[in-house]
Amino acid sequence: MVRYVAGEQFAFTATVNGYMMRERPATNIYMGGFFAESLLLAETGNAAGSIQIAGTPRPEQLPFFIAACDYTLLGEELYAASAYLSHQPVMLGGLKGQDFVKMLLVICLVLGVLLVTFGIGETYLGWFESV
Amino acid sequence: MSIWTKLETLDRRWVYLMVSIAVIVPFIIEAKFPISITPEARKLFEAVEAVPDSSNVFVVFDYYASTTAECEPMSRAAVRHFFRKDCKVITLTNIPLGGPSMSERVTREVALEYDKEYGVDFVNLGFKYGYVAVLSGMGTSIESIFPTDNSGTPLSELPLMDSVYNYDDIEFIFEVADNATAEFWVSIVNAQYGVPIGCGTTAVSAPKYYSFVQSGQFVGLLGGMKGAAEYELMMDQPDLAVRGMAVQSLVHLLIIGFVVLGNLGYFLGPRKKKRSAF
Amino acid sequence: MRTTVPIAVAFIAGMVVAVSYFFADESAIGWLRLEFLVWLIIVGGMTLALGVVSIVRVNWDAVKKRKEGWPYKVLTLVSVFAMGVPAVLPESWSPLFGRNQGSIYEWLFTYLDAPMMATMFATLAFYIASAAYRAFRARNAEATVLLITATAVMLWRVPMGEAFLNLFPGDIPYFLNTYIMAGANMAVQRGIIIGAALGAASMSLRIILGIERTYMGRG
Amino acid sequence: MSGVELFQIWLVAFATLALFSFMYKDNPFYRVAEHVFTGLSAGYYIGLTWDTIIVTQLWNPMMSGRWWLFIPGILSLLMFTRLSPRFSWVSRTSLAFVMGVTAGGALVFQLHGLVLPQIQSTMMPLWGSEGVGTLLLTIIMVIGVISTLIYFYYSKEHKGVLGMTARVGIWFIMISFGAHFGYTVMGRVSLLIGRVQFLIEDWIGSFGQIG
Repeated sequence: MVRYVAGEQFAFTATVNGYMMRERPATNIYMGGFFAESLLLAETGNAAGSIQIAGTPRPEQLPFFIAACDYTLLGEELYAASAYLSHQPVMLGGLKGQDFVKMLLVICLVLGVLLVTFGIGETYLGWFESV
Repeated sequence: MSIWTKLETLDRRWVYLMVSIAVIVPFIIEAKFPISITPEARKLFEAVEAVPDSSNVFVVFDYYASTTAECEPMSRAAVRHFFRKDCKVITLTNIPLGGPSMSERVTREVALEYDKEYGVDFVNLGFKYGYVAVLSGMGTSIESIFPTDNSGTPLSELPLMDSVYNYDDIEFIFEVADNATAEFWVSIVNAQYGVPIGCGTTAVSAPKYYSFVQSGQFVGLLGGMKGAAEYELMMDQPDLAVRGMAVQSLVHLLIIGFVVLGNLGYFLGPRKKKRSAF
Repeated sequence: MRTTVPIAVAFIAGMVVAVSYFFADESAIGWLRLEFLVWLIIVGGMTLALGVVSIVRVNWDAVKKRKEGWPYKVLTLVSVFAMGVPAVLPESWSPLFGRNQGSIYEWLFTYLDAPMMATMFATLAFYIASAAYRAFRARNAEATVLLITATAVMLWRVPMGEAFLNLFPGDIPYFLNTYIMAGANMAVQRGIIIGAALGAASMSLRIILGIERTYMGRG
Repeated sequence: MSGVELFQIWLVAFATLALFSFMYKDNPFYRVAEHVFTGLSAGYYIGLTWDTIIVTQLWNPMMSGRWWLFIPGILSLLMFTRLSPRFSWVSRTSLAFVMGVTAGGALVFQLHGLVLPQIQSTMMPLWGSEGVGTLLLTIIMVIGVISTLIYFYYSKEHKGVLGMTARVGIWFIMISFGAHFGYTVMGRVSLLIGRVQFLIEDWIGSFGQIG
């Protein structure tokens, strides 16, 4: 059952913390965008003794989830997990595309570092010029 | 029940009480420690110092009232520094809730210190929705994005704006932000228009922006209240941030003490199953 | 009609703004881009007003049905209009109206709204302290590395802590700033920035090409 | 200190203490403050939308010659159909326009303004004239960026060379997250100090003014 709790960040947190301490869920799953309330939820869930799995693309909240949760999906792993589980072509395609460009960038990077190290990287470096 | 389990189940309000005491005590017993200047803060100060006097600059108030303690000392020091150099200060904000009010209040207060005149020495453009529209639109024409200033006066009636059409007329942008808007100033304005940008941000965002300092997209960086204190010291005009830093230490040591105590309890208390986090 | 028109609009708007990057501002597409950006300010800006209408509706409904805690909802409604109505009235009638210095709008923001926002965020210091004590365990090798680095940086970022670090041989603060913050941390943040930028670019492309429609909602 | 200033300081102190009281227990003072806070924040948007969008960006320019601004005017009115479940599909065009323009901009600046400069500034020489410190920093940077990118690479299982690089990546990531946590703690504490600074210096400081 999906329940609308509150529109404001800390009103939401206070209410959900109340549920957790009263109903003591076996597992808490935190997926998506979290901000300052990440630690409050994870800490209360930890105190309520639940198994906790978290995943958020926001890097500054990950240390809190890593410390307080049992399993944590880091950054883009959240999208990779949903693509893997749902097998939706759009998501898998997006992931594949980004992976391809990511590997391309790694190769460009290695090539660039080598060229620059041997002092012949000027023109190659110019291709990446943005300003 | 061993001491460790008792500690583990300690009511959290005792922790809150200890934090409150640790914050209040230094206000009564002042403990002064030297504040060191990081290279990133010095780079920003020197970049602003190198801006030619009486040129047009932006000071951007991209922070909510919730992070005033970290961000206001930075925006205040920035406006002071530019007024000292007789620069024409143009302020604006991408923050809907409170942005225009704070940019107006801080700039007018500092303007009194340097008896600067509105419309001639400084102008507040206020807020417009949509950072993509605002940031890239001003590259073509500031007036099409901000037809009037924050008080509703058309730009044509403000002498300062006679010589300002778009980014080509702006020497430097000092961005004070507590959210991702700082990244858009980098990726839109600095990348496409080449205007040098200095950034003051909250401690939560500063670690991420070290990569923009290394790539030269930010000419310098202030991180949190400590960054603001460093800038105030370089301006040799200590203010809110320097006073706040003197109080900071005790709570920090308390929190480090909690981490150590918590881990002692974990290792010496009843052992829980060890699990990998991934 | 319910989907093709919005997809076409998203495609045209997206392509104009993206392609105009390769053209001068004075060109026809440059002019159209600036118009679209100004239109974005107007159309997008209305979402702020949309939020206000839904808050008023939710609270008005709770008061009408005398739901639990309805007197507090009355307070919310009073606050909305106490702030909103004077701001809309013309300033020429009285300095209390409008949005400038000395208006009710400014006064309520400076002496109520702003301090309350700052206080809500300040409570985080309590929570971070209690979490540091309760939840921050060196459960495994990775969490241990995280904890050691966190403690060192915490010490370095505070004058008293930095003075303590300077008691040790070697310049620990310099090492922390140069090789941890501007070294390992910077490299990881850069990797994440690049990954996130690729993700955002691919999402933008899916929106422009109409593949991604979830923002339109159902119905 | 005038009577008005005194009243203002006590009002801010009441709002601050009412919200802090939640740390002990949920109570009527907290709920009053929280509901007023929600209302004021919404009310702020009324003044802002009216002034910075409807009057100065839409109505005045439309009246002084730019008649075609009625198009975004209509699109923004259609946005309100989102509130009725039956007609919410009408607002899709307005949403599509906002998403389209933002996506068009993002497509360019995410690649041109973030990926290119970040990749370019990682291409530094591994050895050369600079001192050992700079070279060590470059090696850390290059290895850190590559291993982080590989850690978030999903098309192949993390085995062999790929697995080893990802393993290096996770250690870098842990150091970075640790540094991030250490840095964040100071930020949160500073916000509390800002409020306590007000309570002690301004509020308690004003006790002498009374009478």
